[in-house]
Amino acid sequence: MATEIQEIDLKTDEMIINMGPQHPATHGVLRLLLTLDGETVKHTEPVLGHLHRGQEWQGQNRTWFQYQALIDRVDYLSGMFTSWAMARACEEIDGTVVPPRAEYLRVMVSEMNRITSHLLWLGTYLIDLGAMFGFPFYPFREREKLFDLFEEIAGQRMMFNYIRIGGVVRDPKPEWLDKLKRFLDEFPDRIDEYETIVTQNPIFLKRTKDVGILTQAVAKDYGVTGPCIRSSGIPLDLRRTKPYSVYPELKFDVITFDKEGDTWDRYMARILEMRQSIEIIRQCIDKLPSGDIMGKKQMAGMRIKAGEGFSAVESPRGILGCYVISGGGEKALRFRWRNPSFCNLAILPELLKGCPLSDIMAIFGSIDVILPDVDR
Amino acid sequence: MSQGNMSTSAKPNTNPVVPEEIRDSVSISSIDFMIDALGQMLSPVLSPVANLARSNSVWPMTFGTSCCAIEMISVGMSAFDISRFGSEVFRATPRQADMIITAGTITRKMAPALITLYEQMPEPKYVIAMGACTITGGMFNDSYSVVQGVDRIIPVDVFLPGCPPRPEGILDALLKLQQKIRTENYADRRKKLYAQTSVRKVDYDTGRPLEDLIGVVQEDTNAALSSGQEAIGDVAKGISPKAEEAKTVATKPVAPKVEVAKPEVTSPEAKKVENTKDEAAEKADDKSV
Amino acid sequence: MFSNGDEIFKISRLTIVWLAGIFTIVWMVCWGLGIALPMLLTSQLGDKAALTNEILRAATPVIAILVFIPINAMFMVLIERRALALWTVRKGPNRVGPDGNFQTAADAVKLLLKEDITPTGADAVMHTFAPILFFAPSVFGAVPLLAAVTNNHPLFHVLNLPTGIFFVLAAGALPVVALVMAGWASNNKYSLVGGLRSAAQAISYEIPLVLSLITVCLMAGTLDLVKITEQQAGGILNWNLLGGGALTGLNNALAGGGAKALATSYFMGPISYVCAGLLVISLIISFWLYLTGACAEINRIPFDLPEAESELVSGYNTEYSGMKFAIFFLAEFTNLFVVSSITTVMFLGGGDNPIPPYILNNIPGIPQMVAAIRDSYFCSTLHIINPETFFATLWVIAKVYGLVIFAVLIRGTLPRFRIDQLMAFGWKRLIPLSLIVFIIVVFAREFVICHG
Amino acid sequence: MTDEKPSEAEKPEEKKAEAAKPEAAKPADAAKPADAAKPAAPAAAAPKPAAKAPEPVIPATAGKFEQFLKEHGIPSERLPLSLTIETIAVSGDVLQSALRLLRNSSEVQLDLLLTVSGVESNDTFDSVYHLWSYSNLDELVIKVLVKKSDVPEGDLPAVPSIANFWSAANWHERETYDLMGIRYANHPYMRRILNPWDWEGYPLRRDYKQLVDSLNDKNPHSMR
Amino acid sequence: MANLISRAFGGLNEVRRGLATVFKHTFREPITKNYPDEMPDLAPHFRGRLALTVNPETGDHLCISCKQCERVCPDKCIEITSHKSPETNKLELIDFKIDHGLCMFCGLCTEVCPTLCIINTNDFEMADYSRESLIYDLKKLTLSQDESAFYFDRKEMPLPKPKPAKPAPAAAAGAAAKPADAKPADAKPADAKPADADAKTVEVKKPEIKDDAKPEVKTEEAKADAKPEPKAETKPEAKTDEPKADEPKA
Repeated sequence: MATEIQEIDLKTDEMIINMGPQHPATHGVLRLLLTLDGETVKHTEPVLGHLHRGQEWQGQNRTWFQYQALIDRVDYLSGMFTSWAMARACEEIDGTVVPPRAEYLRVMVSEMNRITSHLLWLGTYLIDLGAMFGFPFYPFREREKLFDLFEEIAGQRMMFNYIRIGGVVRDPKPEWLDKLKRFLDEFPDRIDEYETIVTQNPIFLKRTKDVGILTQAVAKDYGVTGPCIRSSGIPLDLRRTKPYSVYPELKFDVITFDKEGDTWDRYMARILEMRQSIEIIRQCIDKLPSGDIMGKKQMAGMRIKAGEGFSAVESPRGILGCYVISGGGEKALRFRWRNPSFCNLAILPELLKGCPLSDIMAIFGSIDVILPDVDR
Repeated sequence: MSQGNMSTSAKPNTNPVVPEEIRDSVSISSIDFMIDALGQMLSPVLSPVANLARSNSVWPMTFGTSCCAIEMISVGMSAFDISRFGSEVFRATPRQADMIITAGTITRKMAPALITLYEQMPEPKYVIAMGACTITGGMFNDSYSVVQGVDRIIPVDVFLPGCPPRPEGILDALLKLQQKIRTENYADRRKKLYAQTSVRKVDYDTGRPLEDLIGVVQEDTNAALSSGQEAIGDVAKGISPKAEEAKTVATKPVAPKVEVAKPEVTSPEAKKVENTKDEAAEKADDKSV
Repeated sequence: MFSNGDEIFKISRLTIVWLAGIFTIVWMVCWGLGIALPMLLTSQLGDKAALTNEILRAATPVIAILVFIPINAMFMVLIERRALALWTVRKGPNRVGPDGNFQTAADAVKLLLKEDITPTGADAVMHTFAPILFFAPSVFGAVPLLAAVTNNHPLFHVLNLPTGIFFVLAAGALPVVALVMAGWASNNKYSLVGGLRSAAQAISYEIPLVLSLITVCLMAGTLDLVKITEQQAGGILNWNLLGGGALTGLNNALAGGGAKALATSYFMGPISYVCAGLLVISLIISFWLYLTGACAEINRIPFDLPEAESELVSGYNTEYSGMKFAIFFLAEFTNLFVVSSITTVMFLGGGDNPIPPYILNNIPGIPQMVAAIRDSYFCSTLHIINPETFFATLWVIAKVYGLVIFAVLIRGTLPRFRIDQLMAFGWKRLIPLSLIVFIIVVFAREFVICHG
Repeated sequence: MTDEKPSEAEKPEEKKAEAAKPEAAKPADAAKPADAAKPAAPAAAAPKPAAKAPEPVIPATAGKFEQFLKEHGIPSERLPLSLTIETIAVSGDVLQSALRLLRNSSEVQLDLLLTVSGVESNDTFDSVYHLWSYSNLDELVIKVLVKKSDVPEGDLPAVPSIANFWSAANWHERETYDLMGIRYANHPYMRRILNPWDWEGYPLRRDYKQLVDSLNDKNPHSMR
Repeated sequence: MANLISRAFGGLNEVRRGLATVFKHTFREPITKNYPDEMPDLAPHFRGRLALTVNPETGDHLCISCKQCERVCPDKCIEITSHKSPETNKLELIDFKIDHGLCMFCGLCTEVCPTLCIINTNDFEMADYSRESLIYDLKKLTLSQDESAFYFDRKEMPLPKPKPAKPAPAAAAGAAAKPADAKPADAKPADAKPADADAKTVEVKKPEIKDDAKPEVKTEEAKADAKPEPKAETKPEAKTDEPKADEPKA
């Protein structure tokens, strides 16, 4: 009487959901074509380019002097880094020597910018995870303070145009440094506060622990950089591994985790990076030498020697590279950005495979992608 | 013109006042006509109340593409606190939003989505063009892929220059929008729904406008401005010259994908993806041969 | 500490103004319909008015609730916005009217005057009925609570069902259907996912929720809301939150019964004391279970998956605009209010004063004040104020809005669950826990004389 | 700038046809700078010295990686372009094996592909690979030069794709295809990534002509 | 089991800590800036609306129509009309248009300006109802003498030396502004009202800024020529030197 028990799968159908380009969790205009089985993601196809503004094209059609003012928009959350990458590339070609004071100022403002970038990430990440009415306001509060400092030194809140080829554009006043110090003194307490609310929160842990595990092999295959790969255990931090500017003179360690990183590690890496940045800025303030801030006079009709150069800086999202080919004229022959977001985003389909729908936000948010940085 | 007449005669039940292009997002019943007529009557009484309420609860949509979006978030945050003006209720879905702040560059690829979002919003809807990119294209005004001003594709109420504007600037724009709302006439605003033709469709796959409508739209808006009074009577009769003009302007709506897409629309879209993929592959093959 | 005194003062002022306004209006309606009008009619018509009076008495609570719910929801939205503003170091809506008092009124008017869209492909009938069906149960559900929260005011006797809590729970289970309807009828995938999520979630969390309430009913020995409230009278130790009456003996002892009262209640000696302790713990767990389940039931953070804004755009109400959306909005907050009221009635002693009478009556001035109110013109002649109901209502308001504020605080802090974690949490944690608590209570109550 | 000037005059339809054929557009383009006097001239003139200018410093010895590749039988040629980073050119045929080797060999471990970029110089289309390492400080730039004269009329320059064994290259190659019009043979998904899918032309090419339609008016001096 | 219970309590405790931390904010003062009621105190180098200064002492227009700003502008949002005056054989400014809808406020024009004429003011309230009203003409751009003084002081720019040979375009500006002014008004009758309203608000705002600055301005002006003020020791006038260096080149 033993009848064969036939396993009949419940008939299910795949559903294609189209997330974006306007979706609250896609941080702008990414479009994800998701193939869902129930709530499980089968396949993801990111559709980019909804913010493709032709930044590289612009670089070839603007003079050096003009394009400098534009490039903060490449990665608007860390404009200092884009400026810095371009400035370094051009200085490399041109052989410009940047005065030490300018280098220290660059490090300082960049680390400040790293803090603002991570703060914004923290706020929006918690929004992605659903805590949208209370916590996200706190990181933004501190961000405003930094923005006030930026505004004083660079003239605008986000589009700084501060780091120029050959140096920086404005020397801060002593009061500015005092304000910065005051901020640095109170900021660690604020981070503690964030951590009280978030880090060990059981729901947050559930949402992030063992979610979106990025293995080293995959990360290397896709060329992932930045906090994402450091939290996966590869100590790639340009500031240490390939030190540029005055980073060799500053004391700090690369933040890495031993194991393969999940979403929570990526969160933790950024929190630790903020704390690290505080220390770096403190050291910079202490060591800030006096002197000139501009190595080479900036002029409207400046020219860069013919040649090509590639320079990279460690932006909050990873290695931000700038590949410049100059023909010796007023304009570049080719500008090419190596954007960390673009490269990091490529792992998204890999990470999303088999995840529930809700994890898309947790994972996508944790990669920290800025869409103009992807689309340029 | 003739096209419009034809379709009205063919489908007598369909309300002729609604332009073809927005029919999929709007359904109008005879009640609406009654309300319309009522609105005309009550407008002097209703307008102040409605405007006061509307101006004080302008719910923006979370639409942000780039840098300006960050400032748009900032303005909702503690330091600037748009909630003081009742606008902190950022709605993710266009159906519940009153205002769209086009925060950030609108590219040719993004334009169809923006248009769809705009059309999905219920009346009364307002647009703040925020930042240089959306007003004129700004620093990308010579770029190949940027729409040089959202006013080319959707009607804009307030222009807010800056790159990005300070959050206070957004508050300033909001206050100016509130001022504008307060001077509106309730009946006129209702009527404008039907005169709303200045949306220009953009093809998602090629990034080009479906029809080059510069001249036509100009005439149309001029007509709308000048023939305000006659239109009221026409609306009551159920025939609107503007609607017919609109027909000539209107093109078959493509359904560019945004997240609020309906299921049936999505799957064809996905198919389209496949198709275009094949096409692209073919094209590439052709070229290689 | 009070560097923010200004804002706190403003928000308290706003709260007091609104609450006074709401309850004055509602009570005026009740009094006018239920007391003044019948009095007038009787004096004019005599016996002929009997039928009219009956109808009026029956209609009064319903009309009162219908008046109450929209205003109250407006207030709750406002207080939520203001409270969140307070906790996020900003100011919140403060432009419309003094202190921004009429912000939500403006929102409501705007939503009413907004275009109402039925998307193409949507099932228009379902699409229209879903918000109504969502809203209606919160009205039904609130009705039996009226008698309980007003300390059994004669005006609301008519609503006093013997199976009150079951009716409330049954009404509370209904909105799920509406959400699935809304999700399905919208012709939008996000809506659909939202609707289905809400169904799954509501069904899962209904069980611990009901089990925790059954625990309370078991302790009380009745399903009648009024009786449950009355049992808990007499101070915080009598509340169901603390042992569902297991501490009544202690209360009696403190009230003057001494060791004798203790011996009566805890007749088994040490075993009784242990059981009383167990009961206290169990009921506290039940209370927590109820709050959790209720949070999930009404889709509040951290269980707001059906309308998870960062995932599903707006979930089941993605395609709703204008007035239909307003009804959803209204019903959400009404549900929160209803749930808070149930918690108050079932666990927090309804309108009971947390300070026991034997302490309260010894405070100079209080008895005199009560007496003065009782003898006043309003009370004795016009029947505007009923002293029992008056203070009970004040306490109910404090407790209910306290819970509402707590829900807002939770909303301001916690992220949201993932759907599978939510289900796992419900089925693997909450349901076993509620069953354990239930079984403990079943046995432990045999060794303690509760409410007695 | 050079591209804009003529594009104003032309109808979009004509331009469309031209954009597909880089070769055809070339003579027309070359003729233009003569009449488009002011801003166009320096821009057009600039490229020429760039390519011609002989770099002063050419290291006499072959670079580390050139040597390494030679040992493994892969021919490469040192380019005198960058002073700091070793730049070599390999032919398209050996690109895949060269990259595989550089990536996997335990000696060099150039396992971080930073970017794949397309460059159009005067007579070549270059596909440029920036290689770094996760574990050491080595840097290498590999270029694949495709002569414009070798590209058939109406066709795109082709370079073998490495996306099949190196996922990092996937999107970069798509992007290069999209913007520069270099087709990567055997790429798993060779479609436009940034621009709309049916976009006409390759924006970063010198002969690219922009769309002129109602979404823009290509007059830099118009204040509308 | 014990593990489970301890984890549950640990979790609840963490939630409690989170709630308490959020609740603690009840007693913190809101950081909200009262924007429409009080204007924000912006940094002197904030890059707001572009404007043209006049000589704070003499009231002469500072623009010499060198068109450097027009050339450097990445957005091409500046349009200068000038002609060679037949008498003095010098360039004379006819009209100066800036499209603020196009401008990206990068401040490059202010950096290259040899006479410190074009500056970024601290004004950011430029929102308007029509696209055309964002194109500011000479009249709308030119600051008053007081405002110029305020910004010269605020940005620590050296006061211009009174040049006797200056073509004094103020009068010409007034005349030239008229046709330019009329044009947008004609083109957009519908928007005339809002535009006016905007203009009004701008004018209303201005005095506010001036009020608190007035006293400083006077003191600064008194010792205007002794420019290396106590403040300026760390700031070696890098910004101001720069355009000067550019001037001969142009």
